[in-house]
Amino acid sequence: MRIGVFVCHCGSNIAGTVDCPGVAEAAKMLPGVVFASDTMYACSEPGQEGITEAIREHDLDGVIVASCSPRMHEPTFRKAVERAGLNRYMLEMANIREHVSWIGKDVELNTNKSVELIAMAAAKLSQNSPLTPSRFDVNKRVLVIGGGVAGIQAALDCADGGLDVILVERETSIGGKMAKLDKTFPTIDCSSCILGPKMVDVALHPNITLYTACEVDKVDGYVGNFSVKIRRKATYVDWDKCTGCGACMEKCPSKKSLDSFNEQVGTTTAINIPFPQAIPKKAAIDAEFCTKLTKGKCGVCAKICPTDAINYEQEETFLTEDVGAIIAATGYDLFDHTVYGQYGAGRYPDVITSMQYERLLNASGPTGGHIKRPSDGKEPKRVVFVQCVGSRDPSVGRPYCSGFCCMYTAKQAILTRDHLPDSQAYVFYMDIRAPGKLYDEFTRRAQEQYGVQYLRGRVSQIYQLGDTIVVRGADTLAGDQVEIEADLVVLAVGAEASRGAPELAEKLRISYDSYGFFMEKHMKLGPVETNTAGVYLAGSCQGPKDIPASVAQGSATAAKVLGLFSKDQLESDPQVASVKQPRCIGCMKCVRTCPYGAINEIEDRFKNPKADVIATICQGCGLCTSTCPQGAIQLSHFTDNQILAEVNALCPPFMDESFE
Amino acid sequence: MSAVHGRELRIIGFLCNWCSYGGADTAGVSRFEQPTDLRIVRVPCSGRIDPLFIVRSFLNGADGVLVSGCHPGDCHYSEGNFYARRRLELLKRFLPISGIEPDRFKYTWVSASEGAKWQETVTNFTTHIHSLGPAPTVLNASTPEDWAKVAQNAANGAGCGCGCHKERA
Amino acid sequence: MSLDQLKRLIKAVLPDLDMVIGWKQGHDGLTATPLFIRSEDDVEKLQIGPLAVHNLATFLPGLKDKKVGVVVKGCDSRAAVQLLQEKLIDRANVTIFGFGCDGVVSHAKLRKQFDAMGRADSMVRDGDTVTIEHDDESTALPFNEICPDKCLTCEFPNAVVHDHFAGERIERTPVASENPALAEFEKLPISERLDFWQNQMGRCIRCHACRNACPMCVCRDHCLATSRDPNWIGQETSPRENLMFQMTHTMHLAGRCVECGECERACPMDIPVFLLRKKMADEVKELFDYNAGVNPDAKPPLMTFETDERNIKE
Amino acid sequence: MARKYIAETDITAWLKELSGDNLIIAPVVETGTVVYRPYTSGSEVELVNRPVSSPKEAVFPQTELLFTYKQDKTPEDPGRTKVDMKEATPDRATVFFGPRPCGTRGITMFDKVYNCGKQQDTYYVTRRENTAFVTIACTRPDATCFCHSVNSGPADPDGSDVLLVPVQGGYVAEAITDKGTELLAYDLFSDAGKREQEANAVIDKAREMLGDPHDFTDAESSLYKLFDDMEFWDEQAAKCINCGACTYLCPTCHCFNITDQTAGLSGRRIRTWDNCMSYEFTLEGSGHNPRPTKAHRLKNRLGHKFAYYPENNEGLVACCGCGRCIERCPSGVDIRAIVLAAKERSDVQE
Repeated sequence: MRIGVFVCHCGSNIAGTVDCPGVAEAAKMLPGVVFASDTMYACSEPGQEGITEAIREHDLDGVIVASCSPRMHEPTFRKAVERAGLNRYMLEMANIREHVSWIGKDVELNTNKSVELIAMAAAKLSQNSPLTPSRFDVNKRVLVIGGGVAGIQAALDCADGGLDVILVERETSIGGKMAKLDKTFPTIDCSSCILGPKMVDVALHPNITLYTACEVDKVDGYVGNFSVKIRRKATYVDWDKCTGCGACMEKCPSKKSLDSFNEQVGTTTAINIPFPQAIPKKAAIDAEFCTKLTKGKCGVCAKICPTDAINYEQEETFLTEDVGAIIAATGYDLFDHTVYGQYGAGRYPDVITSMQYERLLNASGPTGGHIKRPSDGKEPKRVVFVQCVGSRDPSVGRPYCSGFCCMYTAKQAILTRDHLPDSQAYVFYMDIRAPGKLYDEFTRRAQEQYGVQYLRGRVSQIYQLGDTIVVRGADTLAGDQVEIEADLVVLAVGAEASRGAPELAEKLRISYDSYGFFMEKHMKLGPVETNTAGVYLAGSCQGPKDIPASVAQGSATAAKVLGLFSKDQLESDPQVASVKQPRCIGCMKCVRTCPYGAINEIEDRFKNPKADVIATICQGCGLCTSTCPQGAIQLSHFTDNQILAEVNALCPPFMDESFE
Repeated sequence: MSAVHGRELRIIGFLCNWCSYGGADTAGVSRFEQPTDLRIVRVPCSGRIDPLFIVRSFLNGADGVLVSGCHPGDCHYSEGNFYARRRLELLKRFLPISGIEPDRFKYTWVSASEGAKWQETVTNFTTHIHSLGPAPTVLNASTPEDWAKVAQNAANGAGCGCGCHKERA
Repeated sequence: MSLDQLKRLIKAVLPDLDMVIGWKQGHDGLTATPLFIRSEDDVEKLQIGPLAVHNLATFLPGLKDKKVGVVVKGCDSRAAVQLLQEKLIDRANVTIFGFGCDGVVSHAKLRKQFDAMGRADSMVRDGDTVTIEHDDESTALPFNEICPDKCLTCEFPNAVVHDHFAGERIERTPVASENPALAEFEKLPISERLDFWQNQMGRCIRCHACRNACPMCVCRDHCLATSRDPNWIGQETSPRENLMFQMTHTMHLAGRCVECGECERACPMDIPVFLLRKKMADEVKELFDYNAGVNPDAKPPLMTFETDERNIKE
Repeated sequence: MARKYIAETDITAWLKELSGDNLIIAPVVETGTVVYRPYTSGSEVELVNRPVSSPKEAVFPQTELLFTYKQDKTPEDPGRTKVDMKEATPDRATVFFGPRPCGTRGITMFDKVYNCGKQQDTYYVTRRENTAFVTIACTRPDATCFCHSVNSGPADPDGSDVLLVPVQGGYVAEAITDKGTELLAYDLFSDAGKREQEANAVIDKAREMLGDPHDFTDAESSLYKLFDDMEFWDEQAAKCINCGACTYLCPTCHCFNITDQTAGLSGRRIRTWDNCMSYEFTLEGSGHNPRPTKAHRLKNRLGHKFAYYPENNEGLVACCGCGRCIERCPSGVDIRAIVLAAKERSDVQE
């Protein structure tokens, strides 16, 4: 092998504590090395020129660049050697900056270490072989999971970009949490007025196929070629016939059904359309409460329905959609405050969640937008808001800040004073977190313009006293205990991962954190990508977010997908595992450990079981290689022999002094 | 490749690319000074590390081996380090029987952001290896003299403590 | 008497099988050898007892596509279970004949206790003593001193899996709580252990009998030890490379070793290689609370993980 | 030539004398097992129990260093591909002490392969010339012994330079070769006198213990007849686990493998024992293997010893009857039984 070594000074970054010319000189004596030189900036234009020239002049078939971390410039130098006609995998790097010059000042030791790192690289390089990526076609359809504002935005942007979009929502209508909100901060404009039109656009968009009351059941395949099995739940209403007239709702006798859209503030009918602006506007039966389905009698809705859409026999069905990319926008759920015994554990009717309060404030809510407290329907005079319920509290496993509670609490306090001018609003808070555009101004308006009373401290106890609720807490600024007799207490419950998030993550083969929020590829530089190619994240499924952030991410994922689909074919990274069939004994241990299901059991022509890697699914982790007892499955570019070569370069298997 | 005589010992590191190798980079970028002994082998994932790489290193004369990967749960490949953790822990418990001091082997979890932790890890480990000194070499006998050495050891009865193989009286 | 019943059981199913693997008299009074029963007459040669040392499950993976019956001791049966668990043999093709085993002999130990090896005419066991007839005289030895350590700690005298069971199940409590050889060995300071292995490995001739006798060594013709790509182990026989092989074998047995001790029994150079396997098995037990070859449906500990490992503290 | 006598108590002294200008390899007990090791003063030689390993390692070590090499390059001309080589010459005068006649006789089979007219293997020949064998006659054959079935016996001098016969209190020593005569040229030796009869009696007793020999005549033709009878070989090989214990313990097995090992700029070429029972032995580059199963390989081992080798060497069977392969086989494969079975089978076929 003819190896060329290029030792980078990186200005004084390396040369400051490493004798670069000395390293180059010593490198010449390494096995396989036929050329070595040192250069001021290997990554600079002249630096790269030097490399490409040397490759041609000395007809090198392998290159070692001793410079910064490969995590920094490997792509750069791979392109460089490729320009000179070498395969990009015939490049190795020796990290003599981050791992040498920057962590020690002893020139002798650093220089020696640099030479050894180059020796390792040379040893590995001598085992390298050219690798070429394979290409495969992309199915330019995208699946969006979750019909909240983030999913809606992603779906619309993709669709406007000309892509076929499949939007899956597990509820009967899209809209998500935002559809439940009354107003939005910091502008106090009507939530449904700004979301509504987008929901309609989704319904009308020719490129969008909308599946509500559906869930993702199984995901197979890989970037560019996913195959998604979708489960359509039984709604007992034939939606092709249902016109959404609502006649069934008027006549349905079981009116005590759970009204989850209204957060159980009041009840609804067993057959219902969750809210007037629902998209699609279709009725569905809640099997738990329908007397026909539970007891077999009634059937009023079937009689009343003008289009015979009711079908009590309906069962769940499955359908499959093939897509090339997936956007997860499954949002969040609300923290269950009943774990707080000191807050009444949900026993007191007039201690409600912030989302329930939204429904009370909402003109299309159960109270028609009049604030009436649940217990006796009286208008509350004193409303106490308690923040950080299930946020920033390690004791309930929620050490993180939900981010938006400060803002919506301020909003709700303002709205309270709007609706009931003679009322008083109190807010117990830890810190006010308002780092958005016009956010801090907004919270200040609540205090200064609307006279909302902010008390800095945690609430220690809430209990019923006659028909009032006593809120006891600390005012750490005043430095004393306060007790407020309230008519209504609103708990600013924090956000937590959407129910079923971990299960979905496993279907998508993406990772999730200890709270169940999906993990992005890189906290800073890959916030909407995941470690699984072709799967993207939008909105609160990745962590609590407010509306603008969720919308922005919706658009960001759309941009990512459009970028991905801008090519007709994708290149698969050739650093994947492959099976040496003659060595494989078919024990399938690799199949069992592969995190990606990238290995299949096949039969060779003698009908012997053999493992077989699907290159496009393999992510190149090498778990299989270290699992295979006979070394039959090898991860390209990190084979046993390549790693052993590095080990042997550092610890030679034998010393032969006979020539010394 | 001989370490600079007397001043360094032979310490090999196997680091996963996504977390620990990045952590080592971060330590460098932050100019966190460390002992120079360590030589890092970069692998995609701690799950790629066959415990036998570590055994091979020791038998080839390494004085210490340091393995580091993503924190369990943060694996770039979602599961690799969970398998690695089991393999490495088992190896650590097993090494003593082979006569390799378990302290010469350490595995740990360092994320790409934990430059300081990396510095601390490397410093402590290297210092500890130096306190243990060079590892005993395993004979790679090829000459009669080597075999004479083996015979001598055996004759001196170094070793056989194991009851069922005590020599016939 | 279980041998007769065993013969009857085998005769009964033999017509449906390609062969049944058992033991028969070996080349002298102290050895038995595997017997491949293909006919009624072969059945008569069948023999069990303290000389039936071989773990016949070792042959099963090689006969995957045949209908095979196999006679197993308790420890052997664990190998069958492990092979089933790893789907290396097909349950439908294997018929397992179990019997209660009261321990076997260790030829390595015999060689050290008994001078007339190779000249013995017969051996009879009577409770705790074995009596060997040789050179027109007879020598009596205490069984516990000439049986392998695995028998002293045996918790599975009866086959853990079987289609047919001959004779009474044997109820016995282990003579020793921990493997005496291992316990003895671990008294050595670590510094001396390497010397120990260098000496032992100095004797190794790399014949790979330990590997080929091992029922869990299913790579057979494709073992790492003799491959060059990947090239893990040097060709030269030296204490170092020989030890590298032993370490490789042991690592590959982690969570799979059924502690049958065939590796050590097979070793022509009497190297106590089982020490390594046993230690590994013990660590696996302690770490993952797992016994290989007991439950065919269990998940081998290195083929799975827990996000929070109970016994691993970091 | 007249036989001599040496007292048991003088053996150590003799070894001391010999170790003056020789490397001495002698049997020692290593953690309970008898093996050959370089003799160093103070090590206790074991002359009663036969070593497990065979004496072939004297002339055919399991690992033989052939030569070392080093790439000779300079910073001025890093591309230069000049290589310096240094051949290893195993020319150390050696006395190989204490094998049994069967083992020593096994060595003579090597001569016909590595030291015959057309074929001279330097390393083997050098070692052979520099090695003297002091053999001890066999006094207590085991059930696995069958030297008498392969035209040999407990006191066969073939291959030995000195033959010792254990008698009361010492050994009757006979120089078989001139080399042997020199080895006895020490005044530790006296005339054997009437101990000769005692020695003869010892040998006769041993021969008697061996009982009747097996009849291996026509084994050669039988094995050729059965060459394609895989059913027979599958049956015979059924219990074989295909390890290499038999071949590596065998005093006559002489196959090897060659490996280059490189470390940095220097490297070495070594020759190591190979074994025909292993799959790789005949594995071809294409992946094709003419001996795919253990049956094929067992057939080859038997065939080589009792048919192919004899065919090339005036009927000399390449088996010395030491029985190591039987005694130490993990599965109790018995080469004698297979040869006899082969004869029986081929007779039936006629």
